[in-house]
Amino acid sequence: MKLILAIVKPFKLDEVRDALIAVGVHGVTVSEVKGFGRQRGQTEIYRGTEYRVHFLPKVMLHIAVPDSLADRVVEAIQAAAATGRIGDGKIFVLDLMHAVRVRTGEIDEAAL
Amino acid sequence: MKLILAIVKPFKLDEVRDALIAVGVHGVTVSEVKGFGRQRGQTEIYRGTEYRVHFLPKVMLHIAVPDSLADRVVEAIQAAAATGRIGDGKIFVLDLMHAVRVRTGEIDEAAL
Amino acid sequence: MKLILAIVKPFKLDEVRDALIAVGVHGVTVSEVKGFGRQRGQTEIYRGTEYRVHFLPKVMLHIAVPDSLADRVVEAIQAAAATGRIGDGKIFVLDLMHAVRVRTGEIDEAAL
Amino acid sequence: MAFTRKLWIAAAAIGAVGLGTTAPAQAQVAEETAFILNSFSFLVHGFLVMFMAAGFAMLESGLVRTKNTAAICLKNIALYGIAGILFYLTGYNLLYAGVDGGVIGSLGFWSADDAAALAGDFSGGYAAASDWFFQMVFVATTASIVSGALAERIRLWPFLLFTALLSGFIYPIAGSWQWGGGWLAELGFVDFAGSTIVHSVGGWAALTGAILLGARKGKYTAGGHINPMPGANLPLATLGTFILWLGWFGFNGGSQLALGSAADVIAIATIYVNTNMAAAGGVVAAMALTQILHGKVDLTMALNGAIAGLVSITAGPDTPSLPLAIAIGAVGGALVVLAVPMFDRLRIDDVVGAISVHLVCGIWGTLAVPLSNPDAGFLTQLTGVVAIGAFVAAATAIVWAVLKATIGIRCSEEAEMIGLDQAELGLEAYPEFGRGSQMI
Amino acid sequence: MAFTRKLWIAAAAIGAVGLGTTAPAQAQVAEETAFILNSFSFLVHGFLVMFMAAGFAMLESGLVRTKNTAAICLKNIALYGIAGILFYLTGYNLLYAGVDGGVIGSLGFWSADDAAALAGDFSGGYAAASDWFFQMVFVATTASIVSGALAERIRLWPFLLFTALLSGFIYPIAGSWQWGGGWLAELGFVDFAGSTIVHSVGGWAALTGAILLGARKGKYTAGGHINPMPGANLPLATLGTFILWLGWFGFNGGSQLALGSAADVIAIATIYVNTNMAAAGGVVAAMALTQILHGKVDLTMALNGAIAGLVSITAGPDTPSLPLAIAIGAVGGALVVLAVPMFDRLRIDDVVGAISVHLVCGIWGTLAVPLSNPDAGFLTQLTGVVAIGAFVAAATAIVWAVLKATIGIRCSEEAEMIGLDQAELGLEAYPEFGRGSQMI
Amino acid sequence: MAFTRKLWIAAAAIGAVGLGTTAPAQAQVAEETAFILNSFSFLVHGFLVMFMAAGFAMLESGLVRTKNTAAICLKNIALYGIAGILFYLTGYNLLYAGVDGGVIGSLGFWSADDAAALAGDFSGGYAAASDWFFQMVFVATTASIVSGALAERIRLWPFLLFTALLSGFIYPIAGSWQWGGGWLAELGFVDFAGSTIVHSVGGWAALTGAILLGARKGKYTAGGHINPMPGANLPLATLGTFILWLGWFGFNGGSQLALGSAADVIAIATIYVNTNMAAAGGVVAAMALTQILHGKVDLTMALNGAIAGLVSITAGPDTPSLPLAIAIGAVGGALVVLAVPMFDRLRIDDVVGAISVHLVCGIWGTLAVPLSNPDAGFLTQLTGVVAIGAFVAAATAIVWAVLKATIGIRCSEEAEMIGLDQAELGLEAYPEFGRGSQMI
Ligand SMILES: Nc1ncnc2c1ncn2[C@@H]1O[C@H](COP(=O)(O)OP(=O)(O)O)[C@@H](O)[C@H]1O
Ligand SMILES: Nc1ncnc2c1ncn2[C@@H]1O[C@H](COP(=O)(O)OP(=O)(O)O)[C@@H](O)[C@H]1O
Ligand SMILES: Nc1ncnc2c1ncn2[C@@H]1O[C@H](COP(=O)(O)OP(=O)(O)O)[C@@H](O)[C@H]1O
Repeated sequence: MKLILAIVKPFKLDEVRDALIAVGVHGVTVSEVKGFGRQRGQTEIYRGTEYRVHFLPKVMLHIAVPDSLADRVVEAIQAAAATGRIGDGKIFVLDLMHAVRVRTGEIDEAAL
Repeated sequence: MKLILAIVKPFKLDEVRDALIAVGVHGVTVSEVKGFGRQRGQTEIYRGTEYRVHFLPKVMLHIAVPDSLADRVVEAIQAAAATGRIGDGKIFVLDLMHAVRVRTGEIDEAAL
Repeated sequence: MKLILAIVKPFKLDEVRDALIAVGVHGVTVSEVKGFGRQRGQTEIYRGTEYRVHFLPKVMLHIAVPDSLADRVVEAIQAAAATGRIGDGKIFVLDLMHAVRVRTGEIDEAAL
Repeated sequence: MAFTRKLWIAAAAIGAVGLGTTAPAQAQVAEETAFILNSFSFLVHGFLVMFMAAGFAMLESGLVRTKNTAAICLKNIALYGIAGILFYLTGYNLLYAGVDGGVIGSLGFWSADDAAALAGDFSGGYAAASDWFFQMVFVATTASIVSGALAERIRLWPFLLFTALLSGFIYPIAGSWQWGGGWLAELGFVDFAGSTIVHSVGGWAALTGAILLGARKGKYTAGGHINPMPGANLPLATLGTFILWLGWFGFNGGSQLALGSAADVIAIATIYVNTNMAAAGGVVAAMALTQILHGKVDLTMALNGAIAGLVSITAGPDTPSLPLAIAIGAVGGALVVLAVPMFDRLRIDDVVGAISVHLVCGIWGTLAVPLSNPDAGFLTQLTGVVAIGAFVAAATAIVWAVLKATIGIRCSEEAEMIGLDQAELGLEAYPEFGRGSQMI
Repeated sequence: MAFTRKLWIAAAAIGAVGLGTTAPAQAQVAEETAFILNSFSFLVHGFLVMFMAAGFAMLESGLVRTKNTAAICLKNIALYGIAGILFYLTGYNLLYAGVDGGVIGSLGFWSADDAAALAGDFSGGYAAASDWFFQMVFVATTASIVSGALAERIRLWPFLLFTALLSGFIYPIAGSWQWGGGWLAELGFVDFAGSTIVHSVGGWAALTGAILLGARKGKYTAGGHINPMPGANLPLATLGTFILWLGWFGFNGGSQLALGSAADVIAIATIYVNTNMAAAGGVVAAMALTQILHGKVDLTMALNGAIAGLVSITAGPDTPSLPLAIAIGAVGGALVVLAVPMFDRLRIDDVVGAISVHLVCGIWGTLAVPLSNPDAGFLTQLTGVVAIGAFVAAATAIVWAVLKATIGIRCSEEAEMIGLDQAELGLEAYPEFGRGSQMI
Repeated sequence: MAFTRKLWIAAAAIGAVGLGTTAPAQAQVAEETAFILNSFSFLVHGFLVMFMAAGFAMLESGLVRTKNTAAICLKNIALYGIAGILFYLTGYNLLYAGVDGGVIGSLGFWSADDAAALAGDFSGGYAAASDWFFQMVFVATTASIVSGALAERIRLWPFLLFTALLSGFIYPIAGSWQWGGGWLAELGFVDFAGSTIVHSVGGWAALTGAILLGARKGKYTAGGHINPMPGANLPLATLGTFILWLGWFGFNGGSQLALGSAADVIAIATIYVNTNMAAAGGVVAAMALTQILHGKVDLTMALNGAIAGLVSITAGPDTPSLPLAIAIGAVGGALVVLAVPMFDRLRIDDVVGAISVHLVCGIWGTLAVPLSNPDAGFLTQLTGVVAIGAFVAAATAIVWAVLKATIGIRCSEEAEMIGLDQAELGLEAYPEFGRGSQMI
């Protein structure tokens, strides 16, 4: 199994979720994160003083998938999340050793 | 060492923490996340319009443990977090290559 | 490649970011988390009743780096984040199998 | 003689004193005392209405999303300032100076003339500036109605320009037809405190604006789906509603325009009670209806219901019995619960429900006056509603269209996505909450 | 002759004028002017008290958790509306009509009768509706007290049903014993603006409700452990307290019930000062005591302390010297700091401290009246406290018990866990903050 | 004869009546009626000013960061209570008792004396307690100004001690020079409602405090870099500004100190209008200037601009024409936009802009009086500004320095890092938002 971490722009989340469902993913865990990268934050002005916001809002998805699905999932995310503009995000793939469904105790692929 | 990611229902957090302490875990890192899975979000009504909330509040725990503890930790979480109702969450186990304690620079099992 | 997870004190974030840039890291993803460990939370009083706050605010960084950079990154974080006081945090290193840049589809080291 | 909102004051004040000379029991209030009390009523009720600006600001900041919250706060405080300036420059005189049964007053700055009173002749009835203050806070209310409906996508400066034109020209002209002693006054149209003249005028301006501006991106998706965009801070919306409720005692009570006789204070007291009970009726009706229709009680609808009750009673808060006041408010509350989703189905995107509350209930309230006021006729009321509606809809549509064609009224798609706070103000309303930049 | 809250007004108004005929220096205020001023005092002070509804709403929304915030907002605006309607239907007449030294007034809708005044006889003293308005906002205050204590677990509709019975029957009957000229008035019981009649009545209703409803799940764990559930928005709670403080000038000042003579305005001014200083004493005492007991100063206790001072002075704001007013308030502030954890140890779960503030300090304030008022006796005061306490505790316990046994008063465990906002209202107070659904 | 703020009231009241004996048309208000109206004006305008305490509390809680929000709420409610107590103990008499052209009044508790009025002699003009109430709420305003500037790092108790000294001694002495009939009054210095006496006094205290306390850690970094620390809740700051705007009608309007004649109410009405329009000018000017300078409109500057307009008009709200009032306010609004970054460049850390708003515009407003008031001379105005400035700057600097050297005024670095809420209050303002402890 693989654990896929995808960092994408927040307003792309719904499209990514739909794409994941389309390729057969049944579950996703999402967190609000801030990203720092090539994309530069905007300059703001507060009470006459300029300052730069370095970290930009992103969402990070954790998606556990069977090995067989991993490539398709990565492609689906990339296709759905890309705008072609800087800051679109990253996808990271980790090896996942075990998975357990808390409710039933089912393990590994049956747990996903 | 293993890095265990557990996604559980928020109100189960205290029980899970107690269970982890009981099996000898010394530290945990927790984040607020939203989950999407078999459990369906509730329907809400705002100003006469129905809509569905897809993502449900969960908490995600990161727990680094020595290999020897990993199985017991997974079991402990599963036992503490299960309600038997859909949406109880998942436990994922990753291989952890290195660990460092920032304060002292201690490494690996000594760092946990 | 490696995926480095670093949990540090929130007010150290700017120093850690600067240290990462200094060693050649181009991107970081940060999330707000709460930590439980040897550091004990403070006791608070609300309306005449004492209680203890168990989980303390931390930030967690996800940093994907080429293998060649991993050690230097870990050292840089440790140096920048350490105060010598309990609760400084942890650094975890995971093996990263694949990376994709969403915008371009570039993969692995080119994606970082 | 035209019964204008201004002359009528003087008439009332003189009347009380005049009658006094023949009916000793009623001659007890010295003319100067009546002058003081009339003026003080304008001031006290005026500051209550002024505070409604805060009520609108809170209601609207509670009902927009966080990324547009600072922008709506700014619009609300700016419009209050600008409306006052324009009402000084042109509004007051267009509304009150020399309308004489016609359709418009005269151009010119307002200026106070208290010479007579200072020389001991109190027949003017009140201090000039107290009257101006009270009239001015009404124009600000009209302008406040628009901001909520068009929130989250209209650009700051075009909106403020519109506000200036509304306050300085459109509202005063519409108002002059009745309150200024214009043709509607001659016809016998009754609109005690402005269900039509204030609330519907604001509502029409909001409606034409909402249509010309278009809905927020993503609000209505293909296939007729409506996408709710929940308000970010409902306790603030609740606070805003309570402030509006408070301010309405000034709005309706002060519109008696005099406090110099027992008859006046009896009228004002009656107005307070009816105003309060119409709001009570509105909130209860809205709650009951949402419970029946949806099985849950939507707080934002209950809040809208309270304001709906207040708008509904505003055309005639002086004549209904208490149970009729409750009923008039309750119908208003129910109307809002039905109108809000209706406008959504028409794809007219009104962020805070201002059109449902102020336009729909403004019309209802105006038409309900004959239920208790024998001086009002249904057809005359309808004439007023239609005439003012037609004029304001046309005038505001033209202004919006011209603004749209020239400087533009809508923010860019990107500004809408990141929010007006960042795009136009360069800051955040809540930098440490939610996705705020100051957390990490 | 019974000195009732109503008759007394008339007496005062007539008195001032009556005396005037023999003492020319005091006869200067024309009867009609006095009539206007008396009525206007009711209206101005009444709108201040009305605004206390917003104060309670903000205080309570600040002290509950986010998941129950919209629900408490809804309860507060709904109860204000419902209390007014019931006070019209039954409350006013039960409280004031024909009590005559007895224990209850008569059934029937309230109706205004200003015929005499309109015919030039001003001996009634004030406009009927101004009096009703002022009395009505008091009943809403009583109802507001209950909502905070029972927050986060009581169901909406049963709570509102209780509110209706409290406003329409229980409060008016209790109040009739003194303010209506009932047996306690004959006995000489003194409760100027309602430490007992308003605040303790609300407090008893909250106490019986809290006991019958039970504590929030998880509040008290096995082994006597108390689990704090911190309020979600303390600036709103602070705002609410300031609004209550403001409103209290109306509450106590307006309870002079007249403004038609120099003596009246002197009394009102004294009341303003004492009211203010009691609150000042309460906030300072609460701060000092928490600093001493806990080494830190709890903001929520300081806020409760201010309100405690206000409740404490309410039974007799007219007679104490300024330092005594500070002292009475300070004792109130200290009492609250001790009472809040005491109720927690008794496992009586009062979310906002309403029982400590309104019941405990209401009793204290009533018993403190003889310190400065020679007309009040300690035993009579105690009789009033006990009699009204016994009646209201019994009546409300019965109502709660019947509601519990029939339609039920407590939400389901699941509703409590997800919060009443989602369970009963189907929305969130802060969808973009914290765990709000609109962030992801 | 010195024209003091107190004597002048009496003079006005007597005047109106006195003139009446010779000019019948002006003799219509009975002395007792005038007495009631004068007192009632103090009470109504006083409660508006009292509510400004809530305005400051909201403005400041909106402009600090979340970790110091509960602390600023606590400071605001505590200072309001303490200022009142000190004004009773020493302040009032130092300000008003026996100043007689000198530099200080006398020591002693305030006490009310209404014997004459109760005996039928109304020449005192107003109820003693109504005057005290109105004067007391002013001292609280002065103290409120300081809390905002020094937020986020000053310790609670030393701050409250300073507040006590400011309210009980420094402010009353400075005020006695003009309002108490001291040497500045004899000189002809004009400060109608306190641009200098209230606002600049607060501003000077804030300035010396900010200097002696030092900037917040991290605010100014090496290399001249300024690090913004954005306010956490801008809708609350907006609400606070609206409340201040409302309260200012009481602040300036009530400072007419009488309502007993047509001339008084005409003056008050004029003051209301000018006060409103100066604020309007301030908000518009601040918006325009930030748009020009920065290409964006900073909401916090617009809010400061409104208050700047209000402070600017306060020294002379009675004499300007309406356009001049707008202009005076607009200059104030512009000054603030320039002063805020200037103080930052001087590394004087003022969290909410209080020094820019209250000190800078207080000076400007005082110097602008001669533009419309022929009784005021520019040099005399300057003398007053400098004399009061020098005294208050010196006195407060000494107090701050002594406090700093003894008990200390600044919290520890760790307390500053975790925030004063946790360090001094042991709780959080928003436990479920942002990093709040109650989320996980
Ligand atoms: N090396 C990295 N490790 C972890 N996250 C990264 C890394 N580089 C970028 N990111 C994340 O990806 C986001 C987008 O990266 P950025 O460099 O701005 O644009 P792009 O991916 O289009 O080149 C960043 O905001 C950050 O959240
Ligand atoms: N494939 C997955 N990858 C990551 N997280 C998942 C995955 N499937 C489920 N989850 C997480 O687990 C939670 C519970 O899953 P769900 O399918 O609703 O119920 P259950 O685990 O009881 O079958 C989800 O809300 C989500 O946070
Ligand atoms: N085994 C662990 N797994 C995951 N996170 C941990 C673990 N132990 C500690 N942490 C994280 O590191 C933080 C610091 O740990 P703590 O034991 O308090 O101090 P120190 O690292 O200085 O010994 C914790 O707050 C928690 O976020």
